[in-house]
Parts: sequence; structure tokens; C-alpha cells
Amino acid sequence: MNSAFNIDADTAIELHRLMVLIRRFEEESSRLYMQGKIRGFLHLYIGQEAVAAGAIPCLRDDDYVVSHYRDHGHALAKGMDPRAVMAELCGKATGSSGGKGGSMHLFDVSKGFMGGYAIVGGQLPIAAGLAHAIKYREEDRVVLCFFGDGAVNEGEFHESINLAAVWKLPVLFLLENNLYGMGTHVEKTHALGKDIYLSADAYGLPSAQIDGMDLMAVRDTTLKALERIRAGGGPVFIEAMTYRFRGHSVADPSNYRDSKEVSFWQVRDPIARFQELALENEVMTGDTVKGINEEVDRTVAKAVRFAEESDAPDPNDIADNVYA
Amino acid sequence: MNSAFNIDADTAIELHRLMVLIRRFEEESSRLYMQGKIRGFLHLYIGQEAVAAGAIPCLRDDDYVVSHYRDHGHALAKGMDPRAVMAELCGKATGSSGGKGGSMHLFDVSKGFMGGYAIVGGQLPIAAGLAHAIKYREEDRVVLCFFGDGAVNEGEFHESINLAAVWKLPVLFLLENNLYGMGTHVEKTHALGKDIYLSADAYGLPSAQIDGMDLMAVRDTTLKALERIRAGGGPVFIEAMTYRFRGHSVADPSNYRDSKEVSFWQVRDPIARFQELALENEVMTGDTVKGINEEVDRTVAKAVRFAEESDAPDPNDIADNVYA
Amino acid sequence: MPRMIVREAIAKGLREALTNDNRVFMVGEDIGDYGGAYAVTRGFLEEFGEKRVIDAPLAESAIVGAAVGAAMGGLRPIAEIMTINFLLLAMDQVVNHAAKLRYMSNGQISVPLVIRTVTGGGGQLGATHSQSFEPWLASVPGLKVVTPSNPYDALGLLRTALSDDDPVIFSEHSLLYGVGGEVPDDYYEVPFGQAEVVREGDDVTLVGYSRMARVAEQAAEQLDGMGTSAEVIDLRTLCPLDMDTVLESVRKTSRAVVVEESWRTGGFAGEIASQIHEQAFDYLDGPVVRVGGMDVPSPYARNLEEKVIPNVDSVIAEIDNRLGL
Amino acid sequence: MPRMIVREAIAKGLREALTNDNRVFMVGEDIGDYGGAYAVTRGFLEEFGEKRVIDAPLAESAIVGAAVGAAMGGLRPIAEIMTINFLLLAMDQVVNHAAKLRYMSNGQISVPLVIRTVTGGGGQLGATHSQSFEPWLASVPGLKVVTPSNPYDALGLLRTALSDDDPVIFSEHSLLYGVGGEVPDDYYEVPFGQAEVVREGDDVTLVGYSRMARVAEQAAEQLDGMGTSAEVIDLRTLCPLDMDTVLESVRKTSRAVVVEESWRTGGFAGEIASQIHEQAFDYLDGPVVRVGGMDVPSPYARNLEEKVIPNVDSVIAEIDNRLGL
Ligand SMILES: Cc1ncc(C[n+]2csc(CCOP(=O)(O)OP(=O)(O)O)c2C)c(N)n1
Ligand SMILES: Cc1ncc(C[n+]2csc(CCOP(=O)(O)OP(=O)(O)O)c2C)c(N)n1
Ligand SMILES: [Mg+2]
Ligand SMILES: [Mg+2]
Repeated sequence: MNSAFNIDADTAIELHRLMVLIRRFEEESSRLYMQGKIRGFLHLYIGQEAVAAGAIPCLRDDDYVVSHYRDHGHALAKGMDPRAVMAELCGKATGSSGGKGGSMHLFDVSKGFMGGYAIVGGQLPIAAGLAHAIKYREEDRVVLCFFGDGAVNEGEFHESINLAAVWKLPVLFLLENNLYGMGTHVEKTHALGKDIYLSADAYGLPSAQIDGMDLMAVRDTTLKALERIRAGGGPVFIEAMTYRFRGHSVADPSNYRDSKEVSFWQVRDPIARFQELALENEVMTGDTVKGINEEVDRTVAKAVRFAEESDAPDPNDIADNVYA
Repeated sequence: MNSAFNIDADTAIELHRLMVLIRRFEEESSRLYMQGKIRGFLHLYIGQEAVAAGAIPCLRDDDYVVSHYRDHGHALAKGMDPRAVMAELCGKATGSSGGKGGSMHLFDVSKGFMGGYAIVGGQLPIAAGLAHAIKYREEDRVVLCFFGDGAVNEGEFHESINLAAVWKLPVLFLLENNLYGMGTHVEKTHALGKDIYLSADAYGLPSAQIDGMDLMAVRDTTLKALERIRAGGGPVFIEAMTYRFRGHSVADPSNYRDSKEVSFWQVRDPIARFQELALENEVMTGDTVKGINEEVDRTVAKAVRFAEESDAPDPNDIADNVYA
Repeated sequence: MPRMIVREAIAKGLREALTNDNRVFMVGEDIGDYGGAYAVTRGFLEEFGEKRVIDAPLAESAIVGAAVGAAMGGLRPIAEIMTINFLLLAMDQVVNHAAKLRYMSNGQISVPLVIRTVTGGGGQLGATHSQSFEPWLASVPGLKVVTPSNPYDALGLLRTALSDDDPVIFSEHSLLYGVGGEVPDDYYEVPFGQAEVVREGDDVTLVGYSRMARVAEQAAEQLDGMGTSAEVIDLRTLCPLDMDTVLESVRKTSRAVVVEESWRTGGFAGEIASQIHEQAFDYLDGPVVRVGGMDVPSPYARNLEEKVIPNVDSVIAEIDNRLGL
Repeated sequence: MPRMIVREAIAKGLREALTNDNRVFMVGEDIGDYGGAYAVTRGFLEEFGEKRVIDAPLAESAIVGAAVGAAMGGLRPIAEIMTINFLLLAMDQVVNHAAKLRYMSNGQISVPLVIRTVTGGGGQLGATHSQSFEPWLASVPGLKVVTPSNPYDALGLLRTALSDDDPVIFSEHSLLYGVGGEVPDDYYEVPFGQAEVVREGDDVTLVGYSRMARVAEQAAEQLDGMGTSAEVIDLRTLCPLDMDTVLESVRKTSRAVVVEESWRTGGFAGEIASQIHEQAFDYLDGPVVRVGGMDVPSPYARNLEEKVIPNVDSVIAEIDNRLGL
């Protein structure tokens, strides 16, 4: 069952464009990785686009997003410049962290993108702390914190959610349950298996489980949650059921998943699904789609060119920013 | 409301004697501390006796008990020799750890008392691991793991309970909720405040909240839980509501508790209460009580004398047992 | 000059910060209702209220991580980790987060965070409660590590820590809280990376930090009566590390002894000794002597614990053995 | 002699243990269905079943703690912590529990536990994923720390680790998994605390462990062509530490260089250098040289990361600079 399609044409186009941008960006990242231009670990967001595009555009510019190492989609959705992200992935001086951070450690404080965190679960207390600063300073802001089903088993998950609950902090915990933490199925590692949202009860938090492949469902639930949080109602927990179409990282052939499961999810491709709905609801036409695809292609190509043409960082700056 | 008084005279006497032993042992510890014969941190169990005496005697000799730093009561209940415990508190060579462990680190493997652990929450994964060994080796044993309301907020609580749940381990998690972790009230630090047993749902564990000042309630609930665990039903979670009559450690004047609260609990003194019930149910007489008190006095006095007369450890052995 | 004890000096610095800067708040276990495990923050909750003095759940990782996040969000948190032993539970947040965010964000993020914690043994608290992890922390790029040994430094260094824009580990030795000393009424700071020559001497240089600076000083006094003139240097901060003061002294005395409480093997004395050898080899009469904690888990019994931690006698014995002074 | 790579040598040792001893089981993140993040345990789940090869939740503290408990309960667990960076999350269980239980129980408890973990940088994984905490671990009384640099040692040391009754940190460098070498079919063990003289020489002693032992060896080869004869010592284990072999060599060459990958400041080279100075001062032509990782969080970009980790060129440059060889 689909959620009601209650957005106008401009919004639909913006959100569709965002999903296509993420998809194309990731495809190009993967290509550059194969060419050895991106190195280290590279975790693609392909398949999960509806979560970032459903949730993040519900935020205001000065709200914060906190993410993990699978962060490109979240970063782009929060408005990071694709060129700066791609340059960072390529380890260039023009990257968002001057090439010092890499794919797993993206930051753009000016956009409220407060980081990709590569220690599983490590972002959760930080998100709580940002939310604490908001409340302390009486700001009208929220924190949207992403994490995976694997992170749920870390002690920091528990410590952070409890802290946020006790302190009634303005934070939305958005779990992207893609069923696997690296290569291990969630039913092998979590007591509640696929129904992790139920653990929110242990902290007295309102929670919901939603179809993370359905942009409208993500959007609607996020908007409701944000309303509650902004009104001072404290943290909310959302579990978006989703799936990554690629391996855990580009190095992972993903042998642990059977093809039936993969196809089950592939037919739920969030972009195709949203596109179909948008066409059905006549907020987009075939031409709009084509236009978006072409525009995104150009944006991504520019980002790739920018990254490729940028200089490597200056080794003389290597010890800058260790301390203030 | 009291639980049914369904034990015979021998058992009643044994359990009463155990509670009195713990109480008197702790009173003497406190006295020796004031004399400077025990040093470091000393955490008394006075007030909570019904939990140890209600639960531990339900175990078999070869079951394991795992405890925290407030461990004297648990250790004595599992059959540790009061002399060896007192000598350990006094840092003597005859102590259960030869004076190397101290009050917070009691061990008697021969009795299945697998340790007092002084890092809050640190005992929980170890208890899970012991239970894993039991299951792996197909032994007919269980682990009884004690912890406090403060420990519930540590990440290791979450990690361990989840592990035990997913692996269906034979472990009974027995929370002694005495309302304070050191000097901070549980409602200030835990999302569910005084109803921590509800968090067991987040791991799919059966749980119960009981009156920890009522030995019979503790005993009945423990027996039921053990039955389930021994039958392969996996872990169970019990929250015993209790109260420590003294400060967190003997150095704590306990100013953060108001006298009304203290008296509310003091009238629920588990020893007086059980004694009254036993007399009512005619399984003990005034003489039995007197006999028990005198016997325990002698036992504790002997333990103190033993500890005082024992030698300090030989400094030449200082580096023994760092490695095998 | 007014006298106060270390506990009071630290409380004074904390009160100042809470009073003068709204962005400062404290968070930690039992710092409010209980008044702090070592009574440093007694009365703070009443004085500053629940917003500024927060009793946290027992959750070291979340305390440090949330403090990091709050610092990113514009505040200047003071996190108290009850003792350095429990900091192991927050090691990931300290090392992988607090210390690295500035670098990984290429300067976009500051983490102006002070982590106060209690260090050291000597109180018969047993193996899990008597450790000193400053050597580890001082090896982490991005952290600063502060180890005061007296009330003057405690206040002066705390002020500096509180105005620093990087994460600072402020390590308070449990046995020093009651140590008294003069503390001026007038405002002063003690800068980081500036060791103090506590006592001048010609024959040998004793280097220490935290409580071992005091022990070194006491040893020097005793050595004086034995005809040996020892110069004593209190490092004050391990990172930044002031080797210039140490080297200058060693070039004069030709002999150096580094005293520390943490395990001898892999301690920070190895770092200091190595730097002395690297930079003043030709001035040395012999190798730098390290006096450190015994390489055992700390035993509970008094007579054993006494053997484990360097004291005046053992420092003098080592000097005697190794340097023949 | 048959050749294999380090990955195969470790897998061989693990298979042996799983086959020969029912008490041995493996637990770790993604070691089963996924086959191990570094493919060491590929096929193990199929081969040994779910009881022996357990995919754990992402919960490092519980993995190590439960392994400690299982060891106390009569098993011989092999816990895999995917990389040493994540071991920070389990540091309390490692340091306050695994390492101390024998001592605190006065010998009642044994913790025969092997913690396998992947160490080091060089893969452009960035600051949180490129660390080496062996120096910290080697300072903890009660732990043993093993750092093989080749297939022969990897298998031989793993066998020793698996028969040891104390907790052992078995550190596998990610860039060494593919390194090949000869491994005899006949059973052998490599004992702990026995460094290997990898190459003999007269002019200078190069000491390394883990991947830096290989780098030292390569540097020595190159130095040979430059007219310098370097002796190379692979420590193999940091705890126990074989200083005898190092000292014997230094007494011959009069010059020593210690190479390691972890941060230079506070690294284990400081310990080794200090011990050399303490015990062979009069044999030395000059101070022991330390070549270590740069004191920065590891940067992602290739050209930066290259500067951070010692390599053949930087080792030779340091030797050139400091020793004038
Ligand atoms: C503390 C820690 N443990 C292990 C890892 C290695 N690791 C990186 S991602 C990952 C899986 C995380 O799964 P999940 O949280 O479900 O996020 P997903 O990758 O599915 O988006 C693992 C095990 C890590 N980075 N940090
Ligand atoms: C990880 C850790 N943090 C803090 C402490 C200091 N500490 C010792 S006991 C205690 C309170 C624990 O309270 P609770 O778990 O409720 O047990 P209780 O003392 O009430 O029996 C604290 C904070 C510690 N020992 N370990
Ligand atoms: Mg996942
Ligand atoms: Mg309590």
C-alpha cells in the first residue's frame, strides 16, 4: 500500500531529482573506484535513496544531519556540493575536508551536515550532544540522526537513546534497516530481528516502522515526527525498512544474499516507484523525467571532472588542523 | 501483599540464618573499616539481604553467580567461607584472593562464585559468556547475574542482554533496583525510571518486577525463572525493588536521600519481615531466632578473628599470577 | 597569599567558568545530588542549577560523545569521568571522535571539551580502580593532556584548559585533592607546554608529572641531606610536552631520572627518556633512569600496593643503584 | 617447502585449532556468512558449523566480554575484532577484565582467549580506520601481544597463542595478508618472546615488528647496496619482549634504529629505545633512532597517507640524517 501522494509538482521534481542525483553520483563513484581514483572503503547508498530524499528535505537549512560511513546520499540531500563530495572521495585539496577525511568522513558544517562517522554507532551520542546544545541554547532546530540495523546492537545505541529520552532532546533517530550489517542478517544478531522499532518502547519513545522504499511514507512519517520534536515532545524513533542494491562496500560481492531476496527488493526500486507515482499523479511527465536525468548527468559529470582536475592536497599542510 | 509462605522449617531457618549472617558480616566490615583495617571502597549489602538469600539458595552448587562490587552478600550466599571473605577485605594472605583482589573483587571458583566486578556493567558480558560455555558444553547449569539500576544505563547492559537473547543462553539477569546508582536517583537517569523490567521486552525476554524486600517473592520468582531457563527457554529478567540502608559505600553519608524515603524502606527490613512471617507460620520460634543470632555472631566473630590474625601477603609473591 | 587545597582550586576554576560563560556546563556521574565522587562539585547543583550541572546516567561513552556533540553545537562542556579507569569505556569517543574531528573535517569542527577525570593509585582500590592511562592519551594526536600536581597549577591549568578550543584531558590525582598550597587571588593562567623547575640543582634532573612530581620533589629534599643536589621538573602537561626545559636541565646536570606512576613498560617515561637521549646524548653521563609503576595489576593489600607505586624511598634507591649518587 | 600467504597461514592455524580442540570456537563480526572482513575465515562456517563459527552482533565489548566469560567457563575462544580501531570499544573488557582476572582471583581464573584483530594503515581508510594500538596493549600486565610479519611466524605464533592460558592479542596487519613465504608442512610453533634476526649485519641494528619488520628488511637490502650492513630484528611479540636478542645485536653494531607504525610519540619504540639505552649505553655510538608514524590522525589522501607511515625511503633517510651512514 502506498502513502497518499500529497506533494506538489515542484516538490516532486526536487525530490525525484535528488534521488536520481544520489543514484548517479554513486554509480560514478563506483566507476572511479574501479579505476583506482577513489580508494579505501566506499559504501554506496544505491537502493536506499528514498530514505535520504524522503527525510532530509523535510528539514530546515539550519537543522543538523548526522550520518555514518554510508553518507554520500545523506550529504547530498543536506545540500553538500557534489563537486566537493566527489573531490573528497578522490582525495583532493578541493574536497569537503581537503582530502583528509575521505568517503566515510564527510563534513559540511555550513550546510548542517555534521558528519559521516565511520565507527559503527559512534555518531549516536554525538547526535544526542548536538541536540542537547540545541535545547540548552533554546534554538529552534532538530537533529536527524541516521544509523543502520547493525549499529543498533552497539552499546552506544542504548546509551544514546536513553540519554536523549531522559533529557527529552530534539532528535529524530532514523534507522535504515537494510537487513544486513555488512554480511550478517539482522535476525542473527538482534533479538527483535526485523522489528527493531519496538525497542523504542524501552526508552518510552514513540516509534514507527515504515516502508523505506516509499519516499512518500518516509516523508509523511518524518514530517509528523519533526512536528512533535519541534513542539518539545522529545526524541522519536523511525525504522525505515530498506535494502542496499550493491554490496556492503564496493569490495563486497554480496554472496550472502540470495537472488530471490535481491529481486524482491529490486522491484521496489525507490526511484522507479516514485517516478511511476509522480507520472500517475501527473506532477511529472516523461519529459520532466528526461530533463531531470540529463540535468543530473551533467551535474555528476561536472563533479567528476572537478574532482579529477583538482590538485592533490599539499603535503606541507599535512599537520594542519590537528589542533586549533 | 506477601507471597505464600511455602517453605519448610529447615529452609526457613537456613535462609534466615543467611540473611542474618550477611547483615552481621556487613556490620563488622563497617566496624573494621572505621578502624582502618579494611580500606579502599567498601559497599555494604545491608537492606538488600532478601535478594541474595531469596535467589542464590535456589541454585545448585555448580551453578554460577556473577556479581558486581557490592558482592559480599552474594558471595556468602553462594557458600564462600566468611573467614576467607573477611580476610580478603582485610588484605590478608588467607583472603579468597590472597589479599590481591579486595572487597570489590571477590572470587571463589570452587563455589561457583565467579566474581565481584568493579566496573559497572562489566560483569554482564562475562555472565553471558559463562552461559555460552554452559550451552556449548551442554552442561546442566545456569548463571545468575546480579547488577544494579545504575548498570542498566551502560552500553554493556544492552549488548549483553541482546547477546544472551539472540543466543538463548541459560542466564538469569537479576536487577537489584535500589533506586540509586551511587547518589543519583534512577528517575533522573533511566527512561523508564523505576520500571526497568519493561526494557526486557526490547529483547523479547520474559520479565517480572518483584518486591525485593520479600524473601519469599524473590524465591518464588527465581525458582520459576530457573525452571524455564533450565528447560532451555533462554534468559529471564527479574527486577527486584530494594533499598540499601547505608550509603553507597561506607564513605557516603547519603545526604541525597530524604528521611521519609529511608523510613519507608526501613520498615520493610527484609530480615525483620521474614522473621515475623516465619514466627507467624510457626516454622521458627523466638528461641530459633535467638539461636541463629548467636550462632551467626560466633561465625562472624571467628571470621573477624581469622582475618585479624592472618598474615599480610608475602611481598615476594607480588608478581605471581599476572600470567599463568 | 591565600592557601587552598587542590580540590578547592579546581572547584574555584569550575565555578569561575560556570559563572562567566553561559556556554559552559558540566556533565558527569554523581556530580550533582551526590556532589561528586571526590566532592569537587559539592554544592554546585544548588549553586548553578540542573541546566549547568547535569547528573548523567552511568554511560561513559554517551557522556563523552554527547559532550563532543554539544561542543560541536556551540557549547563548552566539562565532562567528568569519575575515574580514568572508566574512561576505557569511552576510549572510542575520546580517540576516534573528540581527537579527530577537527582534522577529519579539515578545521570545520572544533571540540572545545574538557574531560576531567581522577587518576592514580594509592588508595587500595584494587586493580580495576588504580590505573593511570595518561601515557596512552598523550600519544593521541588531537588531544591535550594536563596533569597538575599542586593547587596553583590545578587552577592555572584548568583556566587554560577551559579556554582551549581542543579536547583536553584534565587528570586529577585522587591523592592530591587534599594537598595544599598558595593560590593568588589575582587572575592568572598556567599555559600548556611549560614545565616548571620546581627546585634547582646540579647533580641530577628528576622529571615527574602529577603526583610523581611531588614525590620527585620530596626525594630531592631527602637527597639534599645526602649531599646530592637534584633539580626537579614538573612537566605539568604531557601534551604539549615541554622538552626544552627538561633538556636545558639535563645539559646542566648530565643525569636524568623520569618518575611516573603508570606501568613502567610502555609508559610515557620511555618517550621522555628517548627524547632526552635523542637530543642530549653527548651531555649524558649515563642512560636516563626510569622509575615507574610495577608491571602488575594493582594489588589491594596495603603492603603490596606500596611496592607497586614509586615513592621517595624507591626513587632514591633507583638513583643510588643506577647513578651511584 | 610449500609457500603460502599470511591469510592462508592464519586460516591454517585456525582450522587446526577448530579441528583438534572442541573447546575452541570463533566469535566475531561477519566471520561466518560474510567470510571475514579480510576473508581469513572464508568457508569456515560451512566447514565447522554455526556452533564453532559464530557471527556476533556488532557489539565489541560484549564479544570480548563474552569470550572472557566463555574462557572462564572452560572454552578456548578466538574472538575476532574486525580491526584494532574498534577494539577501543572493548578496551575495558580487555584491560580491566581479560588481563586482570587471573591476578585479582589470585590464580583461580584462567582466561585462555585469543583476540585476533587487524591493525595498521596504508589502505587509505582514513583517521578512524588506520591505527595501531599495540603499544598500549603491550603495556598492560596480563596481556600478551603478538605481531607477526610473515606467514611462517603467523602460523607458528598463532599455534603458540592458541595453546597459551592467558589472553593474547594477535595483531594481523591488513597489508601483510597477501605476503607470501615458506611454511613447512611439519608441525612447528614459534615461541613467544623470541625475536628473530632476519638478516645479519655489522653497522646498524634495525628493530621492527609487524609490517615494519618487513620495511626494515627492505631498507636493509637497499642499505646493503649503499655500503651499509644492517642487521634486522623482527620482534615478533611485544609482550613478552625479547630484549636479549636486540641487545646482543646492538652491542655488536653500536647503532640502533627502531621502526614502528604507530604514532611516534608515546609509541613502543620509546620503550625499546629506553631499554637499549639502559642496558647497552656504553656500546652505543649515539642515541637510538626512532622512526614512527607521524603524530597526526591518518589522512585519507594517498599522497598524505604516504607521508604518515614509515617506508623504506623514510627509514633510510632517518638513518642517513641521524647516524650519518
Ligand atoms: C565499531 C565498529 N565495528 C565494526 C565496524 C566495521 N563495519 C563497518 S560498517 C559495518 C556494518 C554496519 O551495518 P549497519 O549498521 O546495518 O549499516 P549498513 O552498512 O547496513 O548501512 C561494520 C561491521 C565499524 N566500522 N565500527
Ligand atoms: C563504569 C563505571 N562507572 C562508574 C563507576 C563508579 N561507581 C561505582 S558503583 C556506582 C553506582 C552503581 O549503581 P548501581 O548499578 O545501581 O548499583 P548499586 O551500587 O546501587 O548496588 C558507580 C557510579 C564504576 N565503578 N564503573
Ligand atoms: Mg544494515
Ligand atoms: Mg543502585
